Amino acid sequence: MFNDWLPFAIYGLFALLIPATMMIGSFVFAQRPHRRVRARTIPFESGVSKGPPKRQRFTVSFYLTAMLFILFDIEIVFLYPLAVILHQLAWFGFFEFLVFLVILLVAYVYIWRKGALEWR
Amino acid sequence: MSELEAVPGYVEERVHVGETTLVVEPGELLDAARYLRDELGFNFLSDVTAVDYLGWGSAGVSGYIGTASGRDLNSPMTQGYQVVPLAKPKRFALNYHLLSISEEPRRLRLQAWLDEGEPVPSVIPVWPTADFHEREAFDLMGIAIEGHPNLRRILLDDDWEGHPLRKDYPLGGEPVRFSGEE
Amino acid sequence: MTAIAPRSLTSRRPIYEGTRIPSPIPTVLQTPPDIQATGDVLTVNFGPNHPSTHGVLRLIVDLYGEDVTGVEAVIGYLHTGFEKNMEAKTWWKCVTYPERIDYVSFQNNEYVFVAAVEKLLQLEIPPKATWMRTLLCELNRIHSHLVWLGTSALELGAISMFWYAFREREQILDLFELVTGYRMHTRYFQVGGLAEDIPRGFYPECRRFCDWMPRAIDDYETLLSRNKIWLERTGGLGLLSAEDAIALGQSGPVLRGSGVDWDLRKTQPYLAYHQVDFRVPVYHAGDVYSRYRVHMDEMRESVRIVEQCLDRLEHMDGEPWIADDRKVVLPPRHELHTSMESLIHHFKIVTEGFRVPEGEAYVAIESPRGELGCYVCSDGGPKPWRVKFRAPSFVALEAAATLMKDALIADMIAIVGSLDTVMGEVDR
Amino acid sequence: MALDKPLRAYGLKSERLLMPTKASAFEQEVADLEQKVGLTTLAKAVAWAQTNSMWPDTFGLACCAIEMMSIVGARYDIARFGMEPFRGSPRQADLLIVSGRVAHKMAAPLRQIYDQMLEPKWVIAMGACASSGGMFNNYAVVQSVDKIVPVDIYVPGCPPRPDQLMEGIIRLHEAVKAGVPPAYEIRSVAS
Repeated sequence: MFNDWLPFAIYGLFALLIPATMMIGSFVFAQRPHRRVRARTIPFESGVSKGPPKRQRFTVSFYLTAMLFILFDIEIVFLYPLAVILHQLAWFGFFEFLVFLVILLVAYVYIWRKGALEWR
Repeated sequence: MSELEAVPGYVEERVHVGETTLVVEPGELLDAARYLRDELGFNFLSDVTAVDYLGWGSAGVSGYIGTASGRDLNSPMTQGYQVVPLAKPKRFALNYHLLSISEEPRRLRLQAWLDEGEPVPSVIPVWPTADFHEREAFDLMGIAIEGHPNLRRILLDDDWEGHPLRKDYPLGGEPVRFSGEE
Repeated sequence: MTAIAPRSLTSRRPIYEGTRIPSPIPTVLQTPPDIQATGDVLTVNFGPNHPSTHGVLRLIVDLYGEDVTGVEAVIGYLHTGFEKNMEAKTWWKCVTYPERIDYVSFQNNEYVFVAAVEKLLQLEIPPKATWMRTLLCELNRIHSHLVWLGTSALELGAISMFWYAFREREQILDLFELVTGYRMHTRYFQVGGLAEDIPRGFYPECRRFCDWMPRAIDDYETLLSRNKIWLERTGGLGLLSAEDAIALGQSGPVLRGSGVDWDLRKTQPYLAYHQVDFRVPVYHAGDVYSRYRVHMDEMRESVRIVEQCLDRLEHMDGEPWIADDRKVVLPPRHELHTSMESLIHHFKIVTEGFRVPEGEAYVAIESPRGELGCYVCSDGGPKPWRVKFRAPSFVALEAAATLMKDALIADMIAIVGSLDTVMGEVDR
Repeated sequence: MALDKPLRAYGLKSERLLMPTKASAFEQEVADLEQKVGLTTLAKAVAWAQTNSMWPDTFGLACCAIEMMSIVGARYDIARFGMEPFRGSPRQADLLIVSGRVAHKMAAPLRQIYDQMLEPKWVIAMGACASSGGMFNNYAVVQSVDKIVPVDIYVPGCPPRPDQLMEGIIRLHEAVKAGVPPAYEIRSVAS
């Protein structure tokens, strides 16, 4: 049992090692600034920044666009398991998934006609 | 162009090196501008130039001679003058260079003479492009523009004192040190 | 309030009704009060150090979500005090200053100052100098359009266009270096003609460039002109009608993109443009795409002009390349050993600088960005009394507020790019 | 001195070392500095890593910016030095190439951008206007950038040719590899 997990263990080791060396390296070799200047802490706004913006509200359209993205992006997650066993499921799996896609297509056409995709 | 006599506020008309200059009263500049655009077809204002004639013709404004401690750009040295140019009516001249974009293109210089601080009406209602030009004339030369909706400094910092393009404003910068002495 | 645009120049149907110039202040687009009341407006500095302003332009932008509802241009971050500095130099030394004003089309700037001084002097220029000036100004126009094309396409994502455009630009700079000795700011035009004669090897090199350039422009066009993304990003944006363009003092590709057939090289010809055959591209859609088309067609026309100049120049070997008015132009070296007057003239010109008779002159030429004017006033002395440059980019920024009406923030970058502003010229 | 072997065979990095007799003062300075500072191998490795991926900040002001852009082009191509990503924000930039004349109104943003860059950071004053105010000795231009930010390398020229700027960049790399600390450690801003 152990040896079929070995490649995964090696892969996990590297997955841990590489970001760790980068993080540690950037701390060890970093050169600390001599004196903390206020300009260093405020956000970069093309050179004329007065400081972090006072409480700014974001319009609701950003939220709407984010929701639509999540909705249609998660579809791909369902495709992965299907792709792995599609050969065994053969035609049944294919049609099964077609139904899933059609339902989403109906949703897509609805929001498209509703005009949620245009920005305003 | 004799048709220029009918311009309101008409003072004088000159032709020099092929360019016609029409001098008008500063007070009636707006009516003159409206007349020029509507009747004579000058629908394009290409440039507004403010010129400071302080010290015009006085002999001391010519050559520079390097001094031992370096050439201080702000203190001119006289070098003699053959002909003294004719005097100008007032200190500031405000030139509006007009152009008529049409079948027979013509150019005209609309000139108004002002003293220090004498207001002149803004021509934005006639040519909206005058906005930046007038702000620059106010910023660099200190011409008081009346009725300008947004008269602030445009090229210099908002807290800058003085108007750099005036003749009495020093050139600034550092005196050039010739490295020979030190 | 709108200026009258003569029917004949703008025959097509208007781009939009009425005028879009913002009301109280023509150059500042203010957020409508109802949107301001929602409190969702975010004010952003599209500031001096921004990768896609290509220069130190600062736009204070009010954003309502992605919509640009308020724009104000703040300039002056590159104010160099050219005009004050030129008042302290003699006419001879002043010629190097104008190149640094619009540092992308440096030879047009140099020519406009020299032309204004020659107009005051009423100086006769030899034909060889006139033709060579026309050639170099057109090469400079191609150079300027290439820098514009490379950078504005880079901002809209067509990054490879930057490398194509700068590949041709290097060839043009090689030509400048061959003729004048330096890549940019060549200081080759002199009051009276050219500074040096034209080197022998220039004509074949320039001929080879003229054969290659149209094919290079075809490459650009295949990459961009029918590119769906490019059409989407530039079509129908930044609309400017002919009346608004004239009222806002626009000139050059911005004016010709809005349907006004106005090019100073045709309507008020200078240099050798009346003896050269070329077409002025005019597009009527008034959006960013039509300005792009105007730039591309102008590059083709410039190559044709350069070829015609070459045909004439090749038969002009041995002709004088500078006027021989001893009061203004340095006498040739060999004359100094023999004649006394030329020694005096040489001394007078070199120490004190030549004198320009009293008077004022305004010369306007067609620079790649539009009408570039130079007002010169002289008090008869060796130094200019007042020099003022009419910068087309300075005026193009006034139209920024009008063009930003109901634009998205991504469109703002395309619109600012299409105005082709060079900040050195805006701030002088 | 005709080259029969490629440069690598001589073990040389750049052509300038080919002329030991005429090698400029800079080479002597860099060479004996290397002995004096005596970087540990770890510091040498860090210096090597810093120089081979020194990302410039897009700080184009005037005519020098056009020539700075052309070093990214195909002919001069600073991608060979790992420098082609011109970063938009100072947070991700190591090198500030001040290319052009600095007006008084631009001095404050320049200082703010320099402060917002993370250490180690270097500054190249490109062109006569940044190095000394150039031909604009007047009220509007800061007479040298080192009145605002400590400068490492001054590149002459108006505008400097792209290979002049790359000469400045190569010299900066060699100085850093030799152990020269960045400018803000050597001196604060000039008076």
